[in-house]
Amino acid sequence: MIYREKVSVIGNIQLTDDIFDLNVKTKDIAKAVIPGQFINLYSSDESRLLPRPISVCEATGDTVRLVYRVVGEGTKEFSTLKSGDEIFVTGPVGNGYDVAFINDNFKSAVLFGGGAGIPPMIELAKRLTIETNVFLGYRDVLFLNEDFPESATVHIATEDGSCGTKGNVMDALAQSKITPEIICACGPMPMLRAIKKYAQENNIKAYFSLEERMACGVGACLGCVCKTVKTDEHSKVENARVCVDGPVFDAEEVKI
Amino acid sequence: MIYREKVSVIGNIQLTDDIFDLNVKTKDIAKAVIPGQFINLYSSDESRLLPRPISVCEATGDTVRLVYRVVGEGTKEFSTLKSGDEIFVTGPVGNGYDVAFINDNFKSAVLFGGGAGIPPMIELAKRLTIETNVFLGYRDVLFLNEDFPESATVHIATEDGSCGTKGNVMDALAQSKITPEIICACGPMPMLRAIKKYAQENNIKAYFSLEERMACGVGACLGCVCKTVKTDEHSKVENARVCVDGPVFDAEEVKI
Amino acid sequence: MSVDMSLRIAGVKWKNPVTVASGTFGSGMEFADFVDLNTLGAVTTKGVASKPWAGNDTIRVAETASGMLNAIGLQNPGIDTFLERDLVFLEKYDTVKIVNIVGKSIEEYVDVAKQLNDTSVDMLEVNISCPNVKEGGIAFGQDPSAAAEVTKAVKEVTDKPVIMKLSPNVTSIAVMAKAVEEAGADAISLINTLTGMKIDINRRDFVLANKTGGLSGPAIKPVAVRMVYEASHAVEIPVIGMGGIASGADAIEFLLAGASAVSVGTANFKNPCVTAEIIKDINDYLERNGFESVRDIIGIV
Amino acid sequence: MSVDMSLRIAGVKWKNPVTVASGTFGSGMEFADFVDLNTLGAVTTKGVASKPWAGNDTIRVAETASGMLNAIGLQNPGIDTFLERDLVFLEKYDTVKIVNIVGKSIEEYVDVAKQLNDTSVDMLEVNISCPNVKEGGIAFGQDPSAAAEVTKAVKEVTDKPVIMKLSPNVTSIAVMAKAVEEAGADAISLINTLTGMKIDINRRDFVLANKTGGLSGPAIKPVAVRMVYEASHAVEIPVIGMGGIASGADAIEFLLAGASAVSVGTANFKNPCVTAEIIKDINDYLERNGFESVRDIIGIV
Ligand SMILES: Cc1cc2nc3c(=O)[nH]c(=O)nc-3n(C[C@H](O)[C@H](O)[C@H](O)COP(=O)(O)OP(=O)(O)OC[C@H]3O[C@@H](n4cnc5c(N)ncnc54)[C@H](O)[C@@H]3O)c2cc1C
Ligand SMILES: Cc1cc2nc3c(=O)[nH]c(=O)nc-3n(C[C@H](O)[C@H](O)[C@H](O)COP(=O)(O)OP(=O)(O)OC[C@H]3O[C@@H](n4cnc5c(N)ncnc54)[C@H](O)[C@@H]3O)c2cc1C
Ligand SMILES: Cc1cc2nc3c(=O)[nH]c(=O)nc-3n(C[C@H](O)[C@H](O)[C@H](O)COP(=O)(O)O)c2cc1C
Ligand SMILES: Cc1cc2nc3c(=O)[nH]c(=O)nc-3n(C[C@H](O)[C@H](O)[C@H](O)COP(=O)(O)O)c2cc1C
Ligand code: FES
Ligand code: FES
Repeated sequence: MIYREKVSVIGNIQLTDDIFDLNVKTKDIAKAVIPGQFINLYSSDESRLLPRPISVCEATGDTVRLVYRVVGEGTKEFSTLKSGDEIFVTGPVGNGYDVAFINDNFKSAVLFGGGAGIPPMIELAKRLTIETNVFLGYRDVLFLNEDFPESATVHIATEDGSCGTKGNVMDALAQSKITPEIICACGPMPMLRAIKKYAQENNIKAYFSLEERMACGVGACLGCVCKTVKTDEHSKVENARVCVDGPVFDAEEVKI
Repeated sequence: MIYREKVSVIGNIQLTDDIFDLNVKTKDIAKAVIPGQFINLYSSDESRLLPRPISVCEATGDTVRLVYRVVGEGTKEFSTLKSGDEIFVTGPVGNGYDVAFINDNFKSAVLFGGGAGIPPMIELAKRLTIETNVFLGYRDVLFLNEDFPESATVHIATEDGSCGTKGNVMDALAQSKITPEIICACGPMPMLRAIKKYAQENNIKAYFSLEERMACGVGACLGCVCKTVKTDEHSKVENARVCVDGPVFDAEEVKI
Repeated sequence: MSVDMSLRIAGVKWKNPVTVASGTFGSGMEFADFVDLNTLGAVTTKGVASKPWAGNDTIRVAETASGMLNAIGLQNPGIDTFLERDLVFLEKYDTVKIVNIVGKSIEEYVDVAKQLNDTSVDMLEVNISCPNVKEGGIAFGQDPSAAAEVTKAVKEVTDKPVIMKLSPNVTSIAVMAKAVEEAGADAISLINTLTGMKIDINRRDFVLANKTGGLSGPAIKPVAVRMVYEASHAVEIPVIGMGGIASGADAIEFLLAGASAVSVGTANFKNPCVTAEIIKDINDYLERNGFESVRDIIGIV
Repeated sequence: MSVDMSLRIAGVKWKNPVTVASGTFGSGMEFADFVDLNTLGAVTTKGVASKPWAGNDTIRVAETASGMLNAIGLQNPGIDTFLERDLVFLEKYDTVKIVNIVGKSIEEYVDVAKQLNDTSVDMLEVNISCPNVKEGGIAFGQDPSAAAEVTKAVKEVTDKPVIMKLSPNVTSIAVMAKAVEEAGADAISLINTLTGMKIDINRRDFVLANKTGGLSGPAIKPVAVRMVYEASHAVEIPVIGMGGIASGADAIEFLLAGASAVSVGTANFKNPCVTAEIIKDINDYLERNGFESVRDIIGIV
């Protein structure tokens, strides 16, 4: 079930130059969230019609936390939201991580988050009951790295080497000497490609979150597809919808 | 000179169900205002391109007071402005009332304001140094009637008779037994037509403010014309621009 | 609700004049969380072909000022899956079922139409106006004789009322409307999208993989209202109007202009509950203005 | 500013590629409070006819979603007043002077063109695409042979470069572009407005006295970019692109699509200072991306 709600802003604070941390009070959405799912945010400017998909960073009680980077007009508008403001959203949307499957079948998990792909890893880490190592990749300034549950060990990589491993998350993984049993990842395409290759080569199960331009955000328009390896059950062609068939996919099943 | 400024809101209070009272701090505009001129307000919603013309109600120091009725999306947006908010405006625009001419050539003036046409009469009344009678026409709820200078005598007409004369401003004029020497009027078309007829029949000089849909609001697009009796100097046809050739016209010169 | 919202389009009774624009509502399933499909006058499905179509590469959609571009390229699971899954789903609802059909050749349109003939489908909408496919689509929709040919071919093989969906990318919409009317169309629907383009100035490349896409949404409403007005004055058959409808007021504008019914498309993306709100607002408008039936306002400007 | 913003259109040197769209900027006078006209690549005037035209009744303008409709009907003071007053005003500025000309018949276009020949005017823009007048205007702009005829007639009587302004209300913009190129046009400009309509649901009447009007503004930008792309690929002569340009990024989109210069229209109404901002933003973009000349980005997508 996807709900449409007018939610009220509890807080919207700036974490870095361009990263904001928005908390909204929902009626039904927060309780229904599975890690990896996202929320569609609608602009209050009438010239902007399409929803902005933002991953759930945390869902606590009736509060949903969304952490987003300002990249264009829509996210710029969201960055001006103040406590008490109201905004339309739909959610939770999509196929999240199968937490029970992971907890039941593995002893440890490795999570990768790159840039604006870091937020969904928090709710996922909170729900994992197995040993969890989280690798976070940043350009330079850190955010959210202190918000992971104590149960998760956080490893950091920065491109400029200002903190943690100099390089990317794969460099940090190598440095940590950890061998993942299962991988969950969200971040930029080059990172996902590197992880997919690594996982294939080492025969490791990997799931990741994809991004694609969306129009409906609820599975109807076929705007947001990604190429699949086999014929997709719903579409009958080699295309799956990122919004509802994803955003979390088995790395083996999609072409990236 | 028409200025374009980003002005800041000093206050925006609700006077009646649908009438709001907006004060903005300007750089150059307030000082340049002639009564009868207007300001163009620009929406901050990107889907709304055209300026909303609002008459200057008062210009004091660097403050411009604008009193407006919420009739559509643009004025609805303005009604949500809060102190400290910023908004783009251009102004002052148009041909206002020739205050010096009126003060120098007449011993008394009669001002008519109907509904959303009442606001500009305040700044005009403030600048007149001759005897001034103001007739204000309302549907029911009064506003601005207590804001006229002490020098002006205010007469009220309400359609429902809840205050003052039951009827319109012409009924109030009749009841007052005042015979105008010169008339300045702003209000709905039926009111202006009645005043024009009365002024013609009684050979009284009359000026009034017209309204027309505008696109540029600065004299360039020819969207806002009204029909004139003679060939207009600028347009070379029987059309004058309400925005810059008006909004104040000699009643004899325009066809309404 | 003392107002009569019902009407007949080409002999088929609709409980109210509101349907959804093909391609923006799936086959209804994806919107069932937001709208009770029973409240809609009709559900119009995404375009269906004789075989599954993969559509275009991504990026397929882009936002524009008060509008959007799409170049889905008519991805669809094909008529077999449509019949087995989507139609079975729609049969649970008490609403008119309109199937939008597409083809790369006249034979393909005919093939789909034939396969729909002995089904519960109420009406066919023939899409000869999709700007996002290389073959078929708009090629038929920009030439009156090609449009007439498709119309005739489909009419020949179906007993269902046929709605021809016209493209706005033409010099004269009246000419197109008359061509399909003469060829036997039972109704027309318009407008499909205006062909547009968006360029990413940082990548210095087209935003859409397909280069061009179809422009829809409130941005195009004035063009759509004008074309509905012109088309409905050119033909006797009913016109289903669409293009940027996002509110009850917008829908009423189309009805006043001459549309017998309206479709809501892109607005579903901004607000998935919007169709229900539109139906209510039309009803309230009629009541407030003393009209007994929605039929009383069609084409009265 | 190490970037070279200058370019030549049909042999005329512009200091930068930005002009204003005819009818949205008067003859420049009304915008002189907001923009230093010397900074513009060119000023394009409101359409001028051989005699004063009164234009249409009001209401003449209406706002739409990210756009507007206008049906001014080409009100203008006629060529005599233009020469005596507006041209004299423009002569004070160091900018290219483009006069937009209109006529109800070919003879009238020719008459205006002749009277402009021995003046300081730099280029003529021939408006065969105004949707708001009964005679002339769009009638010439929707038919390739009529468009060619006007082009030839004007070319015959003038020594000035002739820009033909095309209508987007056609099935194929490439066909129109080729027709005027073959007839001798030195450049083309597009798009003029899309014909649209708005209805006031409370009055149950057309908003505009003229019923239909021309749609302009950001709403139409995707259609305009697509047509500029198609036209510039169909002809060799330069294309002046317009339709919804409201920012430097928008202008760059048109240049990348194939426009050699751009015109800013409706955006002047939302922000009368916008042209100066656009010129600055194009310059900054070129600098930031390492281009030496604005000519280097024309048509490179
Ligand atoms: C499933 C999913 C989850 C996401 N989660 C997050 C998150 O948690 N934090 C975060 O910072 N960002 C996230 N993103 C990216 C985010 O959606 C975009 O940054 C945002 O939509 C940009 O909107 P804008 O108006 O600021 O940018 P503009 O560029 O002005 O947007 C124009 C259009 O493009 C779309 N768009 C632009 N960039 C993207 C993108 N990367 N992905 C999808 N659509 C895009 C917009 O939605 C809009 O329709 C996620 C994207 C997806 C698909
Ligand atoms: C010279 C002048 C002075 C004015 N002074 C005042 C004033 O002091 N107080 C006040 O309450 N109102 C005044 N008005 C009317 C005011 O401009 C409109 O009520 C306002 O523009 C409506 O905008 P909207 O977005 O709320 O309405 P919408 O109907 O949503 O507006 C749609 C479009 O129509 C235009 N429009 C709508 N109504 C009018 C109108 N009556 N006149 C001109 N354009 C209109 C809008 O500007 C906009 O472009 C004045 C109008 C003019 C021409
Ligand atoms: C994402 C998307 C997909 C579409 N797919 C189809 C389609 O399959 N068949 C069709 O006839 N029209 C299709 N259309 C066009 C719409 O049905 C409609 O004609 C157009 O969008 C204008 O209406 P709107 O402005 O309300 O969206 C599609 C439109 C969009 C936005
Ligand atoms: C109010 C108004 C008046 C116009 N008058 C003319 C005109 O006289 N001649 C002409 O060729 N185009 C005229 N146009 C069309 C514009 O020049 C331009 O082609 C169109 O508006 C698209 O550009 P835009 O979206 O930037 O406004 C007019 C447009 C508007 C909005
Ligand atoms: S965004 Fe419409 S199907 Fe995914
Ligand atoms: S509004 Fe443009 S001339 Fe008056």
